[in-house]
Amino acid sequence: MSLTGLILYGALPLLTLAMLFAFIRLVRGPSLPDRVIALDLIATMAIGFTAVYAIARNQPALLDVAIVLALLSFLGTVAFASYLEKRI
Amino acid sequence: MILRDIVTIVLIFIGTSFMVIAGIGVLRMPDLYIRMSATTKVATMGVGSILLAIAVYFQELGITSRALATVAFLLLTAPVAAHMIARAAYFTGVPLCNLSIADELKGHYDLR
Amino acid sequence: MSIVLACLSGFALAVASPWLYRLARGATGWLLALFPAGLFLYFSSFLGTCIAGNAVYTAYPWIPTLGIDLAFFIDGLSLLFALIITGIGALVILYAGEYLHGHPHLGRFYAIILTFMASMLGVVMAGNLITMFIFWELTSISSFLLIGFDHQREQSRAAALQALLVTGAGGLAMLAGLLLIGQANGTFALPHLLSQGGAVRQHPLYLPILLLILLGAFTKSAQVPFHFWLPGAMEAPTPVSAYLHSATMVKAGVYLLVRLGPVLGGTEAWHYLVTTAGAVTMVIGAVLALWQTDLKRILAYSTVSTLGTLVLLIGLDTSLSIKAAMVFLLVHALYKGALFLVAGAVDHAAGSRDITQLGGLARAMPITATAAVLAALSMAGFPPMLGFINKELLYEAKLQAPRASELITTLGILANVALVGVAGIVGVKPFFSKRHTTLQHAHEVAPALWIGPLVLAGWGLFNGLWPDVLVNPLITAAVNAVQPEITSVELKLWHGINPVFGLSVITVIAGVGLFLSHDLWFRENWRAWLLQTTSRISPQRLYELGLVGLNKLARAQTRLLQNGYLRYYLLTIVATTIGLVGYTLFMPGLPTVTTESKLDILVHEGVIAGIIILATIMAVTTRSRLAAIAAMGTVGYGVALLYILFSAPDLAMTQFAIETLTVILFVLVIYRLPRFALLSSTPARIRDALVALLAGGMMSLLVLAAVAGPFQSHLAPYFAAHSLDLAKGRNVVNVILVDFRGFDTLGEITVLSVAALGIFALLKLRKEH
Amino acid sequence: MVSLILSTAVRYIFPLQLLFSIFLLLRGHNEPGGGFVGGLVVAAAFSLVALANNVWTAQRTMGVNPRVLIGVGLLAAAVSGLQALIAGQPFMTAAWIARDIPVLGKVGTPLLFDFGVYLVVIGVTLTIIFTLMEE
Repeated sequence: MSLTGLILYGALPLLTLAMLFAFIRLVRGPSLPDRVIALDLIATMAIGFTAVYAIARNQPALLDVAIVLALLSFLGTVAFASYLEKRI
Repeated sequence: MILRDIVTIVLIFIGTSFMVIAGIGVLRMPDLYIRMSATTKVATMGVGSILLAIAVYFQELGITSRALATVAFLLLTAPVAAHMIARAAYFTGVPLCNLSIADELKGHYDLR
Repeated sequence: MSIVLACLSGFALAVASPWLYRLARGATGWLLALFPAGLFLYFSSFLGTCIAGNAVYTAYPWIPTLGIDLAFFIDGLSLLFALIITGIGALVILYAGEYLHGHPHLGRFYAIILTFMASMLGVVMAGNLITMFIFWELTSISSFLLIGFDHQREQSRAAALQALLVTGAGGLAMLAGLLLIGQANGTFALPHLLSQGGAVRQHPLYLPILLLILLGAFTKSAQVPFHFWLPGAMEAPTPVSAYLHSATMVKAGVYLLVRLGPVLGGTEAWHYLVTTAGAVTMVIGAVLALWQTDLKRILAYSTVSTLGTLVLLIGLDTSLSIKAAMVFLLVHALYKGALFLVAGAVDHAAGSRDITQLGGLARAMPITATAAVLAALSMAGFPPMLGFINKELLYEAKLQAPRASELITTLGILANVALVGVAGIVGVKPFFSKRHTTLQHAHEVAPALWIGPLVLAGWGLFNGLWPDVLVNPLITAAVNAVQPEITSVELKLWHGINPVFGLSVITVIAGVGLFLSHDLWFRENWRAWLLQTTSRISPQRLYELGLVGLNKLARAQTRLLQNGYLRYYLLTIVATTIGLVGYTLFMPGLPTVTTESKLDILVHEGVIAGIIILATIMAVTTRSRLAAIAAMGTVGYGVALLYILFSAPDLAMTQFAIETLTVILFVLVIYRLPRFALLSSTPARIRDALVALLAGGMMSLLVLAAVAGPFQSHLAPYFAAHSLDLAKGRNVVNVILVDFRGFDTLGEITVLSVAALGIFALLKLRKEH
Repeated sequence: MVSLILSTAVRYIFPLQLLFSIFLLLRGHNEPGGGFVGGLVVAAAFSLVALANNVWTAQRTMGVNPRVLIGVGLLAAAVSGLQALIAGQPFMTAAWIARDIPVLGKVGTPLLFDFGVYLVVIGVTLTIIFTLMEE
């Protein structure tokens, strides 16, 4: 089984499955912070997904996307948090 | 499958399994605060190991340094984000689950 | 070169005239009148060449690509018109100087009237259809300005607008016709058109062309359905009515018909349309003229009737009828111009234009009275006057009309009887009937006011007695220009006793009888009844209803489309997009969406797509705005992942960055929005859902169609190949953005900047309120 | 309720983000990146500072009013195009410096144009975010 095959049919489906779980939490999440966490988790998983896909397709350029995502994803969480605090 | 590929695939699978555990954790945990502990720590570990896989697989200075920079960066931002959300949740009165024994923070903050 | 100067110098003088007026004050009228007089002499120098039958054509390229050049073409026909325009122009300007003496805007009046004269000259001398059209529209505009000269009065503003709308609409139709003619013949140049006129007649679009041109001519020359603007135009000061609305501007339609006769004429359609329109206008104009009380309105309606006769003669299309039309053109210009100026003098001196009050002014205004009588005689067609010769010619032409000559002759007699009556009412009654109202202060008017009428009426007498001195050559030149076979025209005062003379005598007797019995049949109640019944179905009423309808339509349409609700704007935009995209998509010829393209997507791609769809549904159905934001965040991340799957790092990066900033923006905005409430009713929500689904469906079909079709773009390889050597960059996406298509990006960032400034202004503005 | 942890963390993350955005901008020609993404990253960085403390500190750290950046950016982009006109070529033709600059590699007007885009994007995003936050 080649490396890419393993990844494409092994790792990636699992990753997207995990993403689905996070999304279910986002849908069900009773309070807003739950949804925010789910979104943050999806973002982290997206970083993972990009990195794995970079290996699968042997394209180091995709790594930069992962960096940008890492830089910015936590900004959303902070924005939600500051909004929540200001509203009370 | 040379050694490099084997190590990469092992690291990737470790990372992916962490991710799935994080997913399950966020779904099954009873209340917000426990869920957060699951997601933040575990997910960061997962991404960390995947990025290590990249460093191992591409073996070029430029790429490895960027991969390690991302890991460092994630290690820096994830806890801060988790902290902020927990703070906001606690202040907005997100309840602890009924199983929790005690709320050590009660009384320390002048909740409006 | 001199022709262009002659024609366009009018505009220059028009611009200078307000300052000239400030300098020369009272004498400006006399000074400015010299200019048209000079032009009159200049144009009569062309008489020699035109009689010999050849024409002068000079052209300067103006818009060569469209085949439009500033061309001037003088032949007998345009010469006749040019002489009328400049001759009467001089007298009218002189007259206006005195008539409007002391008026605050007299300088502006001179400017507009000179602009009109120059543009009228332009119409009759234009050698290119489009140049003629431009001058044609200029005359409409100057007529609008002149009718509405006394703009304090509401009626004059309404009349000016009415005139502009009717003639303007006709002009628009005519433009379409002219363009089609130019397209059919391949050129707009007049001499070329006249020489091979046949091409348009065989052209499949001949009928629409004819209708469009006729529409333009009939609105300008006030033929029946469109005649109502002419009596309305009497709101203008009298010199304007004398000049524009009797002698020159309303004849532009007649000129157009005669000029394009060789191009469009000779067919059945031309004959029937033009003749019937002319005959109907002739009769209605004459009948209505009898029943008016205001001096100028009587003259206006009689002008409508005369225009009808002219159009009728052109419709008959025999060389005799064209000759009769040319003579009538000249005669009418002379006596109608004189009568209008007399009406102005009477109004100026006696203070009223109502014929029921006017009477016995001859003693007080002897010279004006003589001019009035002479003009009236010419109008009625009494022997020594040119009008008599003209009436004879009219009857001769009508008798020999190719078809339905009896009907046309009887209608002609009827109209002429009415005109003789009108001549009496206008020319004779105010001066010689016993005075039964208190108009003592009537006094003879200043010389400038009676020179005009006297010269014009005198000219009618002189030409009547010795026609071959001036009239014959001019009319020969005019007729030759239009009729191919050169026929020398000899007008004689006396043709001996023949049926035509008999008809003429009958008409005169009946007319005089009509005039003398004026007080018998001219009952106020009859008049009121007639005007009341005709006004209900008159075109004037249709015009007013049309305007009201238009306003209502505009209001309804605005209420519908601009109702201030953002969602309706969105709805309209989306609906139109679906309509257009749908239409093109299902048009035949497009690669149909092949359903059997095998689905070779991998598991992870499927899951991501699933997550995107679920997140969208959640975003739409959730009741909490923040949940919606989170859901949209997921959609954004999903799409970015798709970009990664198709290995487009640049796009993915931008998408992630945009996603995060959008979340921030939403959070900032949400903070200020009111509590979440379900505002729209369920049917509205269903409708919106439907439109959304349709839009989504359409877009996906579009993508499938695009993918299904054979994709052979030669752009991608070009950019990929040249990205390195030309633009020295390996990242093709950025190279395109910055270098190859840099200009588009420049546009985009400008749009971004303007958007940002707009938002800044809106937010800042809101704070002040 | 400014969280001490966040503002200290931001004090470390902020320079990293700026550095990375410059990195993205300069190598945009050869690898993924470019003016647009770089600008967005800087805008995110400054809005993070604004979220962590308050809008006025963010504006002070930025030093220049974002609307000025829009103007300067557009000017830079236009100038990079106009220089071709001055040199007699059609508008927007690129002009390159002959020698390769060690770090950046080829440098030329497209880079200036990219820098213009970079500034405009920063200006646009921050104008909107700062105006919203100022209320």
